[in-house]
Amino acid sequence: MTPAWTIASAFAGALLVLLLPARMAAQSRVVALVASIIGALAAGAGCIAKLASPEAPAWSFDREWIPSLGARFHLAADGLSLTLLLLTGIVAIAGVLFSWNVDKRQRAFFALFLTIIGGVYGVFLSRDAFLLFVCYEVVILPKYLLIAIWGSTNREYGAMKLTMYSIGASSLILIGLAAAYAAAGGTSFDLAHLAAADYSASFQAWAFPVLFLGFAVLAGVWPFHTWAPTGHVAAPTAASMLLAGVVMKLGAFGALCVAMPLFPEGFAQWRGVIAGLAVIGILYGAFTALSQKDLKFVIGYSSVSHMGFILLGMATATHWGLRGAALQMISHGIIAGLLFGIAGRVVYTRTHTRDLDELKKFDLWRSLPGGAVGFTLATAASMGLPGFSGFVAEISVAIGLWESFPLLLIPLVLGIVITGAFSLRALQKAFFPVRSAAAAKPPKLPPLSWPEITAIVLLLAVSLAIGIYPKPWVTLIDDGLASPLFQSLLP
Amino acid sequence: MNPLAVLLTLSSVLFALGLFAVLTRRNAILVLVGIELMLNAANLNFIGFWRFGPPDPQLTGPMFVLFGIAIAAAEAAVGLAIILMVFRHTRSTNLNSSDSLHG
Amino acid sequence: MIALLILSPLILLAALGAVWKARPVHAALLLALTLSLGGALYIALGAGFLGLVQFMVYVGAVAVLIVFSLLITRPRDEVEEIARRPKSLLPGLLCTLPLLAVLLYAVGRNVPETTTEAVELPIKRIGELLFTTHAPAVLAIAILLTAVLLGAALFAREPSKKP
Amino acid sequence: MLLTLLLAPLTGAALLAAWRGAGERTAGRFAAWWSLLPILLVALLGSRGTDGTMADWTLPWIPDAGINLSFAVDGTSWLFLLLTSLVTAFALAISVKLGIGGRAYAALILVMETMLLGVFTARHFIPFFLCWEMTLIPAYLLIRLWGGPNAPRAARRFFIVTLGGGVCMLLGFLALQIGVGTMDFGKLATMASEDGLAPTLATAFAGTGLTGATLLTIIAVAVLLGLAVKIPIVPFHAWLPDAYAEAPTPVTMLLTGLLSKMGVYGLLRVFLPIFPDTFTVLAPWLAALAVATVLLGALAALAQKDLKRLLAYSSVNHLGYCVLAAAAVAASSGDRESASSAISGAFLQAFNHGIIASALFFGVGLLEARSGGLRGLDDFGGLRARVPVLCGLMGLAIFASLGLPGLSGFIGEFLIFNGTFGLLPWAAAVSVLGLLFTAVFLLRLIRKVFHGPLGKSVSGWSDLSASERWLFVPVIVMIVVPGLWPQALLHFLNADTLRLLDLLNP
Amino acid sequence: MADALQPHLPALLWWIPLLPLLAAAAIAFLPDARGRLASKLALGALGVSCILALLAANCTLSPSGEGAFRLATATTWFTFGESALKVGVLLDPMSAAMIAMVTFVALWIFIYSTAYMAEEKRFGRFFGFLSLFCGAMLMVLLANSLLLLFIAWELVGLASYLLIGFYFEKPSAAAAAQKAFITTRVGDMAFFLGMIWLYRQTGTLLFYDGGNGLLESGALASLAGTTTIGGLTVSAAAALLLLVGAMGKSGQVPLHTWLPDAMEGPTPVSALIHAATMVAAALFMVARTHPIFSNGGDLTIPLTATAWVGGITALYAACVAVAQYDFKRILAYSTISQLGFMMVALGTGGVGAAMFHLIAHAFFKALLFLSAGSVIHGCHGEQDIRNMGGLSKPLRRTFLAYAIGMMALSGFPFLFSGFWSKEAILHSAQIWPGGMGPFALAVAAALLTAFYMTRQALLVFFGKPRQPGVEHPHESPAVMLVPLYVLAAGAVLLSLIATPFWPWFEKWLHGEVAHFHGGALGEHGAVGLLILSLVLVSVGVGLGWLLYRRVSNDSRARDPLSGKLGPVWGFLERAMGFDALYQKCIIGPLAVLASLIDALELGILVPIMAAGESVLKAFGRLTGASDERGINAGFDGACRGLKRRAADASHSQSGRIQAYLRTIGLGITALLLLYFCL
Repeated sequence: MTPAWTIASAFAGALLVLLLPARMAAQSRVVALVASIIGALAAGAGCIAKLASPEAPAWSFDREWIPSLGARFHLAADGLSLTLLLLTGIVAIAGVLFSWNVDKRQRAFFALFLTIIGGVYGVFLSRDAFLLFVCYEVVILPKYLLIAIWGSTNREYGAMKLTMYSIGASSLILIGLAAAYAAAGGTSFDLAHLAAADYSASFQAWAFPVLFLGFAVLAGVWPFHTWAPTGHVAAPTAASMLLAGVVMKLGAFGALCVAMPLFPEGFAQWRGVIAGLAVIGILYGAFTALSQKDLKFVIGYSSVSHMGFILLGMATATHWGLRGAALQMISHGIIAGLLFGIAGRVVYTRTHTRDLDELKKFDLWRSLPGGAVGFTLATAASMGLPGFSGFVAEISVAIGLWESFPLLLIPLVLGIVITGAFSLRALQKAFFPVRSAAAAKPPKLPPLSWPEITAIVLLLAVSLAIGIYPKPWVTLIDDGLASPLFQSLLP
Repeated sequence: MNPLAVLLTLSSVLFALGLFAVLTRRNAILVLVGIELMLNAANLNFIGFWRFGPPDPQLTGPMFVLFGIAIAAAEAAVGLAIILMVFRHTRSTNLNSSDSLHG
Repeated sequence: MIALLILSPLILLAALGAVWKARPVHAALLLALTLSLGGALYIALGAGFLGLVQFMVYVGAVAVLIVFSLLITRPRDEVEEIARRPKSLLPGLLCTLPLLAVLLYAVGRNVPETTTEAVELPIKRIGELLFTTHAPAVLAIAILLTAVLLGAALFAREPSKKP
Repeated sequence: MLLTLLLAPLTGAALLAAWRGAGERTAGRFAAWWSLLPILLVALLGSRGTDGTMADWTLPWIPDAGINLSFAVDGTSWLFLLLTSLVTAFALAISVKLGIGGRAYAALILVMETMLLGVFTARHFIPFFLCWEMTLIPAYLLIRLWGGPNAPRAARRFFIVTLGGGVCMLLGFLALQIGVGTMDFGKLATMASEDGLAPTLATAFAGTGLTGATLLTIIAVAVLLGLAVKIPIVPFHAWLPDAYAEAPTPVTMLLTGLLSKMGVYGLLRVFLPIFPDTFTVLAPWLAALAVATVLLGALAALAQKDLKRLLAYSSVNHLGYCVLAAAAVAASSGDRESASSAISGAFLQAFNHGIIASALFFGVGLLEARSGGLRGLDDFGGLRARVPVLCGLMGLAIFASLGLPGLSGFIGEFLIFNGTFGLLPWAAAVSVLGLLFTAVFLLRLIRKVFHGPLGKSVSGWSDLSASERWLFVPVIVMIVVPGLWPQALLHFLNADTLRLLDLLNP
Repeated sequence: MADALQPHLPALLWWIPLLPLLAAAAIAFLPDARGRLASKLALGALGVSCILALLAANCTLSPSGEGAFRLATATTWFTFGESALKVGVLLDPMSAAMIAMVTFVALWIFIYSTAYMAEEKRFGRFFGFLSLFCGAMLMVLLANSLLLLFIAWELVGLASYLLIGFYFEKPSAAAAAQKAFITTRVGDMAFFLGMIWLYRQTGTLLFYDGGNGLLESGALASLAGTTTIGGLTVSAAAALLLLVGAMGKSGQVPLHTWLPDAMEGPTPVSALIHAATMVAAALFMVARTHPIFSNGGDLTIPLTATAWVGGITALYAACVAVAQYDFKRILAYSTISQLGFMMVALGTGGVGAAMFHLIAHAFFKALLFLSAGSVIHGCHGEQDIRNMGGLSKPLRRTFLAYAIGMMALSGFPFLFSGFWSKEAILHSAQIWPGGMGPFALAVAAALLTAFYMTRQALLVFFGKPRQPGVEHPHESPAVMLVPLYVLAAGAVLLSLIATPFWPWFEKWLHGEVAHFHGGALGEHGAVGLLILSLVLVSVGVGLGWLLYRRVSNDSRARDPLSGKLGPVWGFLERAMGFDALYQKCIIGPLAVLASLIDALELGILVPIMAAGESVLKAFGRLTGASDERGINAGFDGACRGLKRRAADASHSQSGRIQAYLRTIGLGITALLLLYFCL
């Protein structure tokens, strides 16, 4: 079961869903579930194999594709991509489970869903800039449709905004890649080849920011982050889970594995700026989350803040930092997925509001204890309490920061504290209202359904697993970071 | 004077008239009428060139006319059906009333 | 030759009417007239078979179809005042006249030599050709017509009550 | 064995979470009985002799950085394990008595117990911090959900402030991870005692251009901040009175009996051996703060009208002595006897205060339960005539708390002062005032609540029920026995104390 | 017999204090209903330990050639780090005499109480507390370790707290108890510090430990060796701290204010406190640690301080006692004054005299209190001597006992112990090289003592009843009277063993054999002193007799002295306004300080936190707004502009087929033209 199964399963699933006859539309979710499970299994198998035999050569698949361009269909899976694949698979499963009772155009919904997943898998696997870009673009349109058709609060706006940003970003990426391609001799898009080529410092000085920004926008770097909250809010649950959980990671992944390796010197020049932006993003997102009315907005801004950690980790250009960034990608993928899942599906479908003051009335703590417990744990995880995945990532980043920008630790403390603050605020207002504010008799709400429980437990379990026993994950990530791509970055 | 020339002139005028109808008529059906005229003009030419042109064992012209007529019939049928559909929606066969392609 | 000279003006007049008449029904009827005259012209030119076909298909089928659909889709004001709409008349002419001019100029510029001995259209030969050389085309047409038949029926049938 | 101990309460919590049908009381009872299991396990551990580690367990975390989840029990830890298991069981039992809680409540308390056990046994910063922070969520929820009218604010502030402190501590240790390459308490302590951490730090952070000592001071202060908030040391105690007053009484018992002890434990077991030199530099300041804590706590308590707030401040005052002792030890240059006296005293004080304070809060809880939520200093009066047993038992706790010889409170304070006097005589002399004021406000409590004519609200009260008396029995034992036979506790401490001293001045 | 006991002595000594303590513990678990049983328990325990005490004392009698008898044990109590803390019991003549006295006197007080407290609801509790009191006191006496002594000392404090506050329903009683505990605790803290100081200096708290003890040469040397703040030697500084502790417990000025208030307790308790236990403990402590006081000569600072404090206290209390009306209160002040005497003795090196006076005083003061109790009991709780009078006839038996006590206290010559003890004290004060100050004070005090006791006697027992309430007092039952006579006997007989002619007691303390020699009077002006005290007594009594001979019959009559003394009288009546002073200078400011700090907490720290929170919130709103109005607005604006342009462009798309066709047509023609023109 090679990692290729991930992509294959996703697209095959999408096709299958489309071919389902109308009367079997309900079954499309099953198909989607099976497909994503296969994907996750494939990724998991890859991880396990890698852990079992670290020395074994990484799986790779390399075929002639567009000879005239020198673009090859080149997939390869090192530890890093494997973990990210696994993350994607898990989030995908959870996403399907959380959208178990989508009633509107199920077939189309799941087809698009699986398409996105497939595209993401592609990005994480592809070792060819062109292929990577193509997969990257594959993700954008389905995203638009998902939000525009199944979305909730002013969805057209959100969807359009998201797409605008994405396309703008993609254009930057395109420019950057093209520049690199040309400068590297215009013979091959292979990432290793591009990274190996030596570009003039002046060239890198402008090419890097272009390419990096292109990716970073999708990673929600301040001040290009505003698409994230609006998009998250507008998107249907599964979509926002994908957005926050995986798609934003595409940006981070691209920045980490494409932009930085390609232009190490440019990176060296700009990392100060990046670090600054990242810290601003952390504080800014946290502060803004502190003042939001809509539960999903809170989560949206929290993910802006958390993505800041990823960028910060990258900017440190230390082994700890990069490791932290990668860990944070995974951790935030899980946690954000969980938060959105609960806020968007578990809570919203029952209360039909996400307004923190409205939610008070429902006294969810008593009317929906399962959801409250889940969300509490998720909050704990997201504020980086030890024992959850977030903590591992944050301390790794912090250690990296000690090595490179010790002074930035001061705002970081503030950031973490405020994260605690807004998480608590949301938690209190939404789930644990003051007795007086709460309805005398909490309204009856349907209890958690099994798919929901499964999804919550799954995600929590993963987060806890990473937090309590990060060894395997770290090993995998280090395997990825050991690849020649990054050698030029680390001192 | 040359009969072929007469024939061609006739067909040209017919074609022009048809086109005129297509461009000016508001009633979709009458637009169809125009189209029929234009087709006829084309057929007339075929016949003409077969009759006055060099002898042709393969009878290409008449064959064309034959198929042309068949197609025309089909086209008319489909066209009218579509028009009926539209009419059912907009209670009118006025082309201007159906401009949903407006940007 | 004589027949040609006689029929041509008639056809033109009828066509002009069909294009110009304000009342759709009249226009349709005049179209039928034009077509039947055309058929007559074919016969005169010695393509009797085609003439018959023309007569049957057009006058028998198409024209009738048009008239029927006109009767079905009878708008509130049947009368279309073309004169009332120079707005569309002008561009119409603008498009048509140059085209006509170009066509006539082309006709006038070079007319090929013509054989004047009368020829008769050999129906037998047509049959042969249809089922030998053009067999695929015939089949295609047949399919097409069937499709059209079904399609037209599908389109034109009253929509079922369920939305 | 240790793993079993750590997981035992957690298992209980899991069972509670899974047990959908459990009614409030059933769940409470179940938890209370379950909480006897940890006590049993701790007792078993205690039977393993006191020198060296009694049990340990390790799980590689990020191995290549030498980060492991390593836990181990030695005598001192054992003492705190005992405290934890006892107070938790006590609190749970009492929650049943007072009719507080339900499944979630009991489960949260059990989770907290696991985390506390973890803190007291952690041998590496990561597991230490892991458990340290994970106590926050349960504590927060317990205050927030079952607390009084102002609970939300109190809980929020408690959470944010302690979280902030925790983060500072974390960053400090991360710096050590970079600079020295380990966060293992043992390793760090050995390094510190051998040739100090400063040189290594200086080389590691050559970029900053700061001297090793400065760096070490910065780090130490950061770590100290985290501890100071938890203990709490003036002026980081601002969150405390509200939190203690608003929390439901059993939770207050946990807060004062256990959570604050985390701070003391960290100060003596973690901070002291790792930053000896820096601590020596800071000692005068810390001593000053400790004296301030002692006096301010006592004086503020003198002004309180609300029993719970009063006791909260008295907790501040009592833990001040522990800090004082720590400062004294830091200031000790080789005076082994004073130092050992101070250390033993601090640990004893922590332990005894844990027991006594929870007993006191339990008493207040019973008063609340009987008077329907009254707990003002002036709401009662003449209770001794109506509920003599309750008053007698509370009186016992009160006198133990004001350090009456023969009861547990005294030995700790004697040793602390004995140690401190040898090292920081003036601090000791001034803090003695604290002892005096303690007596003043505690006796005032007795006079206003127990003595005098019978208060209005008191009529028709019933004295302690049999079960309540039985609850008090272990408390009496834990108050009287250490007072008369301190060796019972010191026996577990001495070996570790000496080990610590060897680290401090080799 | 003594020899037979020797080997078991240590264990036996432990049991002396333990028995009452265990009795107390047992009684603590008895329900109130079983009060009788409780009293029996207490009595039994105390009786047994009394016997044991006498046996133990007996062992110390046989004067061995070398020094006084001394048995000191030491066992490790607990160890911290490497060092061990030892405690033990110590038996020497001093403690022997004390335990004998305490157990004996206390026993009779117990017996008395069984009747006096008979109708109390918490009868059993009362005896529990009494047992605790005695047990703790005995532990103080037998402790061979300053720490053990301190522990017992605090327990004594606790017991006194409980007993003084026995009628806790009375706010005054509750307040008195609290006052007693806290005032003494002030001293105790000093004691605590002193003890720790000694420990840090010498490394031991044992008194006698085979040469390594605190009171033995080595330790004393090191104490004297090191000097500390203000050039004091450590021993001096520590001794001063101990002195403060003793002042607190024994109600020396200025820490005396609690003692008069302690009258709130039941009378037997007052008797116990004033005679046997509480205050005696303080004196005993000083006597016990006297080597430290006198470490380095007879004129060490602590000794001088002791002497002066004692003198001042003696005079002060005597003066105040003159102007009191409450029966027990007068006695209380007399106690204070007598304690002053003892302090003088201790300060001036007359340990023997002090101990003797302590014991003697124990007897007659217990006697006085019990008879006072009997009187009050008889007068249905009346305590104001202005309302009494003429009680000598109805309460003859009580009066007899009282008279003996009164005479012993005021020092009637020759056959009363009080006379000889006071005599001895004055003697040691007189020969003290440190000056005549304490001596003068003591003399004045002695005179006043005789005076105010006479006053009391006259006002209470002579003249006519001044209140209907006391018209028909009833004599107390035998259970209460027997103790009186026993104690009276003691008060008288004790005088035998400490006369200058046969100073057996003195010698016993020092482990020497006492010989009778009549020439004792001849030595260094003993005669003069004898005469002086005779004069003092007679003058005092005479004055009293003159002033109070004929007390008018109405209760509202002003005291004859009050007129003569004018404002001074009021001053004295208010006990020289110490309470008011403390209220104004200590308690008030403390309360203010406390509320100030509380205000600080609520007014500064909490607001700081609140402010922090609101700042965070404000920031949040700011960034949120900047997102809305800044970034988003910019983006949306750009999009809107784009859209508008596009809308303009899209007007050409009329959606009319024919329009499209027309354009196509034009297009075609254009192309054709192009084609043909080219």
